[in-house]
Amino acid sequence: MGANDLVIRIGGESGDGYVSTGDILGRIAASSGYDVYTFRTFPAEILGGHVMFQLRIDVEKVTSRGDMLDVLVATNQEGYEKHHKDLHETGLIVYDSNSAEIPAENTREKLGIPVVDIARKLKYPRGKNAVLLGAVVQLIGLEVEEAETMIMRRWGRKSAAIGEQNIAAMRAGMAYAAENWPTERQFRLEKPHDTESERLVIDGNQAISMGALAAGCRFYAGYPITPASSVMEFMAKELPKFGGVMIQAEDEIAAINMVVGGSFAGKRSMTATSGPGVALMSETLGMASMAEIPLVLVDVQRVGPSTGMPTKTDQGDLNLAIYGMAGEGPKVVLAADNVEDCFYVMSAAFNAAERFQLPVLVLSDQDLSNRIQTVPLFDMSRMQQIPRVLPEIKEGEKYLRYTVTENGISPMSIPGMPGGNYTAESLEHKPMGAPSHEPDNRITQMNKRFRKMETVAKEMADWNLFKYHGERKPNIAILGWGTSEGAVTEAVSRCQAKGISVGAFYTNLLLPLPVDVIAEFVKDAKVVFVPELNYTGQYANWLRSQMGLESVGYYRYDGLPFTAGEIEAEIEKLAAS
Amino acid sequence: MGANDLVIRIGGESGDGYVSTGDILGRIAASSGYDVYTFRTFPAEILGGHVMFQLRIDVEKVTSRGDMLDVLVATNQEGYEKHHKDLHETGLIVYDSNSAEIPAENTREKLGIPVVDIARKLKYPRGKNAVLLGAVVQLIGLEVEEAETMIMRRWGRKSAAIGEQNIAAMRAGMAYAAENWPTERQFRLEKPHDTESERLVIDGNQAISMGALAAGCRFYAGYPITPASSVMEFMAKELPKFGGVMIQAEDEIAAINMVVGGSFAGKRSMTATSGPGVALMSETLGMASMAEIPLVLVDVQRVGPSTGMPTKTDQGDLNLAIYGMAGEGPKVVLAADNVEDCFYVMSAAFNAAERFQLPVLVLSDQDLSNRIQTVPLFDMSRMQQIPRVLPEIKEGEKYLRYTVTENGISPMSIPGMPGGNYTAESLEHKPMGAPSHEPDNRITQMNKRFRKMETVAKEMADWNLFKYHGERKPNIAILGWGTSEGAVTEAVSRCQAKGISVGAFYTNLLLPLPVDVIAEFVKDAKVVFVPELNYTGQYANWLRSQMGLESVGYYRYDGLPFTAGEIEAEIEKLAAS
Amino acid sequence: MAEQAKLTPNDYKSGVKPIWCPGCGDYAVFNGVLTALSTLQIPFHQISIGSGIGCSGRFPAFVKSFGFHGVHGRALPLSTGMKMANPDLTVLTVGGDGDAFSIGGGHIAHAARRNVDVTYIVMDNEIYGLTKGQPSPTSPLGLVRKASPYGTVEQPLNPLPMVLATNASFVARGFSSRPKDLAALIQKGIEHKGFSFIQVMSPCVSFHNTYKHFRSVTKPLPEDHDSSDMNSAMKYALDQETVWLGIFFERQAPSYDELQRGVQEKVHKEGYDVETLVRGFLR
Amino acid sequence: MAEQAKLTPNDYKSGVKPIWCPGCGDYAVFNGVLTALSTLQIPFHQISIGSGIGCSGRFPAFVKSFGFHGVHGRALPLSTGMKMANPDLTVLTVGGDGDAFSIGGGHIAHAARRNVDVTYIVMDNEIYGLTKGQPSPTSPLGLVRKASPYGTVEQPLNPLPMVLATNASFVARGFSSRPKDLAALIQKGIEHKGFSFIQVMSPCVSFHNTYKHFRSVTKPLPEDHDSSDMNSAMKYALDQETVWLGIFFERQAPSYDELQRGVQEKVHKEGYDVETLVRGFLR
Ligand SMILES: Cc1ncc(C[n+]2csc(CCOP(=O)(O)OP(=O)(O)O)c2C)c(N)n1
Ligand SMILES: Cc1ncc(C[n+]2csc(CCOP(=O)(O)OP(=O)(O)O)c2C)c(N)n1
Ligand code: SF4
Ligand code: SF4
Ligand SMILES: [Mg+2]
Ligand SMILES: [Mg+2]
Repeated sequence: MGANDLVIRIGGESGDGYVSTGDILGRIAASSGYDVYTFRTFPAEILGGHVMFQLRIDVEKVTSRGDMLDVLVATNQEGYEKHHKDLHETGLIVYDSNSAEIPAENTREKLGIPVVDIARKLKYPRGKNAVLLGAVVQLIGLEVEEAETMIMRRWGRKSAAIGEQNIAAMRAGMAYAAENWPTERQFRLEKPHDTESERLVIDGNQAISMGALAAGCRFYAGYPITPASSVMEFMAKELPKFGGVMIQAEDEIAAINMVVGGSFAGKRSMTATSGPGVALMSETLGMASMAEIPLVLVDVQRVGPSTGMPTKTDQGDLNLAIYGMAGEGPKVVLAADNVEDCFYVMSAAFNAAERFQLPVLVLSDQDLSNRIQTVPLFDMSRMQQIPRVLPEIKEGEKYLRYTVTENGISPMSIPGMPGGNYTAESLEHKPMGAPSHEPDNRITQMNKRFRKMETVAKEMADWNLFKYHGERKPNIAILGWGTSEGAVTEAVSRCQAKGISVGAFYTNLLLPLPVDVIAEFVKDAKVVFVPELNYTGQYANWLRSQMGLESVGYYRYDGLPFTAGEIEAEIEKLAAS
Repeated sequence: MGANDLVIRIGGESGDGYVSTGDILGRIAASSGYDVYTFRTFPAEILGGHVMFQLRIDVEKVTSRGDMLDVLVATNQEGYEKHHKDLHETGLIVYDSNSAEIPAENTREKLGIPVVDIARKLKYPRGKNAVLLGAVVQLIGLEVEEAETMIMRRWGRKSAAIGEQNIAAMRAGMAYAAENWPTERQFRLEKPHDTESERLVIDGNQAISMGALAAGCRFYAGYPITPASSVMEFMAKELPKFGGVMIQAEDEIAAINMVVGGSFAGKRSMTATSGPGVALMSETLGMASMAEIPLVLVDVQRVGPSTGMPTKTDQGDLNLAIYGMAGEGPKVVLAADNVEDCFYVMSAAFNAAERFQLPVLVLSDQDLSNRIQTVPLFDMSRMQQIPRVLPEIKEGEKYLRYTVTENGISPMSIPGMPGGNYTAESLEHKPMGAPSHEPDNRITQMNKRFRKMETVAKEMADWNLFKYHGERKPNIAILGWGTSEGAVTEAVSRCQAKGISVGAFYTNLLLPLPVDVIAEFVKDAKVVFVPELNYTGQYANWLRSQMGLESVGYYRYDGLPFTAGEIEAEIEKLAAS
Repeated sequence: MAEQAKLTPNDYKSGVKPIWCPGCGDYAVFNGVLTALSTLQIPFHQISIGSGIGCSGRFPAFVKSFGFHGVHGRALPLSTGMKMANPDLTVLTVGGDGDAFSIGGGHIAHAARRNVDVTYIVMDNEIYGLTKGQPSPTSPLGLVRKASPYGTVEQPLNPLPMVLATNASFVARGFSSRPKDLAALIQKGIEHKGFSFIQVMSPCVSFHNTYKHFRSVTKPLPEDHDSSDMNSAMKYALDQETVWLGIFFERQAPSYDELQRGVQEKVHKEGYDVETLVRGFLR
Repeated sequence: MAEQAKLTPNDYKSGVKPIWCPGCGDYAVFNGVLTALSTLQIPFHQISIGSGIGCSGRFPAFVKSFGFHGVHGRALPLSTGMKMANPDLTVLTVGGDGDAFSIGGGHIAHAARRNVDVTYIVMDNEIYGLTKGQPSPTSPLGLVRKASPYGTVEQPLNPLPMVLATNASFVARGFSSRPKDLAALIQKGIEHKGFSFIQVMSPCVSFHNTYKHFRSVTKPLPEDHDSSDMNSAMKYALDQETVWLGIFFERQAPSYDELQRGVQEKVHKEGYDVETLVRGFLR
């Protein structure tokens, strides 16, 4: 039996190394030419506690975590109890028979492996993970060479001897599985379709960080918060190599103000945080809008409100991103749809910030931030930088920072520019920057600032921020945003295969909303379907408020990402009604 | 000639006491039985700078600042230059002829008063204000006794002698005006219609503060910010008399957290701030929503974004009030429509907070906060307190703080209650309060919390929070909110008098929006008209998002409140089209 | 009512199992609090514990008392609200070094100058535990972590002199490896009327294990240290070699609730009510 | 280019007229800054001034330089961003006592421990000027204002010991009535490489006129005070009788931009670029 696609889940005790086992398994598959996609949970405990790691391997592109499991690896009893319900009827349970027992009522195939015994026999009790890894490698038919390379790269990093021990354990696991499981019942994967092209194995936060660096970010200030911390940590490591600076600030308010100062002083500057941090930053975001300071803020969304569920995913901050400002000023909100997107969207974000001199929020989420995906090697030619409009300073003429222009963009000087001195102002101000509370000046400056939003809409329409999946003129028109793209894309393909007229539109650009493009897409649709990972349907609400668009929603708010299967089911329901 | 209604403006140098002169004039009129309504501007300078004080006096109810001026009191040249354009063709300029000169091209009536000379003659140079006051008292025909009483009450507070000197100056001003202005050309007011009923002369922030005290508020923490500071100052003076506590916190984040702590500990607790403060508080507001803590936050709106124009008015924080939260949780947003309303809305606010255990935002604004109005003596019987639902603690049974109930309200114990101990939790939590990140529990608790919003909608529908002006089934249906009510009401009356079918609906309750009530009101309308003091039309947007309602907007964002005249003109345009 | 049996430290456990790593210094603080509460026999319903976010911030749920696990860094204002709204309560405030000295760093001086009667216990592990090991304001110079891959270049803060400089009325330091002394300090902090600040060196075994280090550099304050002498307190607090343990400074002063009660009593008017107040504004 | 004429203090005026009340202490600080800048002959375009909100916060607009009038209380992080993104700039940070010690109170310790090379001038008038006279964290005990009708009951903070306790590398105090000394202090603060903190007693004539008071209680630090001696600095800073003026403490230490440049140099790799970085993640 050969499969195109396998979903494998490992359930066990955190700290026992099963997450890194899963990670290695994914890397073996990826280096063999498969496409991989991971998904994991985090325990409630600081250390220890139950954890699961899910890996989907496909012979070609994989865009979601998958529905039911093909293989469940239970490393202890809880690993079985918590997850067996998610296993296909035809799926296989691989379990540590020294640590778990499969109850009699189980109807699925199972293969017990005396992991502890085997490891003990090898005189390497810590080799348990490698034994299980070997068993899975054997069962799904991965290449042993690739597996050995990966093990050396990971477990052998610190000591080659430990690497060798793990390879031995892995081989023992393979041997046990080969002996105890008939070849014809193996969960063998077909050969991968593309082993040639260069592909990266990365998670969303890595893509965001690399995207930021490629987009010219040279100043970062942040404050640790799950699930955004790894962006800060990445930047801490890389920025100095590029002559840049990363500051771990004392809090989010300090971070965003440092970013404002850094940008004012001329560097492409950013921060990343999650919902609680964005809330704290909102006063200063308004200031950046008023003083016309470019900056990029990445919101890696987690479940709120408040501390909520920090390790779970959600799309609950769209309202905050769009509306979270005292008073009114221009800003741009973007969302990343998948791991690859995380890279390119940072280019759009920095370009929008610099070009239009305003704060740009980028929405990602816990699932995107953590999932490891195979993505095509990034195309650097797509990372062109649009520079800030600098003034021409004329001798004897006072430079006017907030000059009233047709497109709303006023040339911005940089500290260090002779003759370019001015004061950036959080009060309403005259063109030269001095505070003013004259009604007429207020109207002029508000109009000027908001004209930038028209310029944004006009210019960003050509920035390659829209994606269509499935039909371009579907009966069922799906409008999604952000992280759900993968599951929705997959569901659309499946439904199209069943003859349903369905298509999905994703825009990275959420504010300003590309109303015309959306209107064109939904023009002939019988129903507009908006799936979101939140309770109130924030995007649906935004669509209604901006273009009077009515839609059918599907909301999930338990902290887990969509599966393609549940979206498929919803589409089918709509098609049937 | 007798008028029902006079609009008088004093323009001059701040610090010269003209604002308090205007204030006294208003109080003389009020104590004579007239209805008054004030409006003023603030100078850019910390001390000094140009300032204007406007007073409208009517024989019966006055609800807006008025359109054109009947009398302009110019205390210096700027006072003339800045304001003469706002004077009616038939209006009168009263001016200090020692300090200002009226140019030849002026076509209006004018009366120059050598204020400086007169004061000097009285050997009381500081009597300038009283001289001018006297002239106006004479010209509009106020009672001299009332004037003397008020002068003694104000200027004679510290020393009776100073009071007497001012009375003499006032009489000199009266005499001069009487001599130099023909009686038949006086701007005499008709007798007031109601001199009997008890009426208060207060501003919006005073009404809010008294409303809070009447609603049982006993804990206040705040941080100074224009135009909200006077609420804090009022509470500082009064709360200790009621056994309560007011804390000037170190910042807004501290203030809102103190309020959360105070409410948790059992006191009706509140804070007041303006836009920048609300932005800073939004993280903790989300926490209050999650942990289900009652609290009241008053946002006295000023012009944003950011520091903006702190002494000018705006309705720019509706979005922030509704949407300013990371993630999603229940809260209630109310708006006060006029000075009287400021009092009663605080009762609704505290009752909603306590009954539904959530944060309640009350929107007021700079204009409401500062304007002094005559309002009927408050009716204390309308201030009934709805208490928190307390648990029945049973021996041997663990009290479950976040018990799942049908209406979403879980009985809340108060520190000090034996057996009532629990931990209020900002993480997602189980009914007993312990953190949980289980998907099922999350769904249960989110549903429970959001059920409170249904309960809110159901119960608050009966809380007397809706106002209708003009026709109940108009062709032109006006949906307004907050501070614009006065100008709109007046415009509606005027237009009705012209035979236009028009009516306005105001709801104090903005979140949740009373969708059915609004739908019923606009059902037969040809056009829905939404005037707002902001740029983007936040209420119109909210109406569209919540009920798909399309409307015609009229937006003012220069920092000044609406005049009835401009609304009237818009209504007429709509009626004509 | 039946005669009350004496409450043991164990009685003060809520039954919610601490989620801390085995060996975490916070267990000692937990036990210290249980011991102090039982020594003082404070009824469960009269205790209220405020905290922010962090491993240490999870504290309140584990104690049988009222508690509030609020937002990151605002444990002191939260607790100030509790105490001032309900002065009968015994209020503890707990949290980590990040919560206290980084995001919450602006609040300590104000709790101190108000002399709010809360006992603030900072579990200082010199690291951000909950977020998996970023350096904190008290982390030693050169600490290499993911967020500081080339070693921190920022000087660590020394919290005690900073708190002493606010003229706080009770300032002490304990160490998780000296549980008895710690329990006694906590008890004294609770007994002290006014703001009590207790820094506890509470190692994080998972991200910055400092047990050994602190065992070697800590010492109880010398007998002759006079805890009413600010200059002496400051000298020991500034000491760069030895990390002294004990009560550095203590002074008697009216607490914020007493001061506010004083104001209330001063302005009290018989029969004054909102109606009277409102009528004062009649035209 | 033609030979540069020497810039006078007046040349550093932007032409925007200060909105301060006549007699406000902030004028002296303004003049002190103009004098210091002209003494140091720093070109206009190399100066950047960050501020928060308050009367004092209006400062940057009046100086011919780059400036940023940001939000209330965040002048230090704002300035930190400026300096670290563009280390060639001479960065000043200015603001009031509310901005600095109340809402912004959490940031000073962190600017100090990073040793960010900015000169922070706090115009301390012991009051909230711009919002019309509410008490500030440095207001004297018992101050009666609208927000404290019965007199404040909170002890005032004494900022200098607090800043000293952060081990800031330059700590000084000036007084608006001693404009020459003040200008010299500001100049030394600018010259100091690293974080310089200067508290200026700068009376508010409209809401809390303290000229007389400070004229009587201020004194220049005694000649024998050794500004490298933290204990001596702390002693004078803690003094309750005399408000000493001058440089309390000063030490040489690498500034944050130097430290970060050090890291950059350490990790510099020839030819390293984003492409190289990205390719490191190939499957
Ligand atoms: C506003 C906000 N920012 C950031 C975080 C993420 N966060 C949670 S705990 C923590 C710091 C933990 O360190 P510490 O206070 O020292 O406590 P410990 O875990 O070490 O006990 C941070 C940054 C948050 N929850 N909220
Ligand atoms: C977030 C925020 N809160 C409050 C205010 C209002 N506010 C403006 S200035 C100020 C304090 C002014 O005092 P200080 O910092 O001492 O400056 P001064 O005016 O005395 O120079 C306050 C509270 C604000 N602008 N922003
Ligand atoms: S991570 Fe550190 S601080 Fe947190 S529980 Fe574990 S040992 Fe304690
Ligand atoms: S109010 Fe005070 S601080 Fe502000 S400008 Fe006037 S004197 Fe200076
Ligand atoms: Mg810590
Ligand atoms: Mg001040």
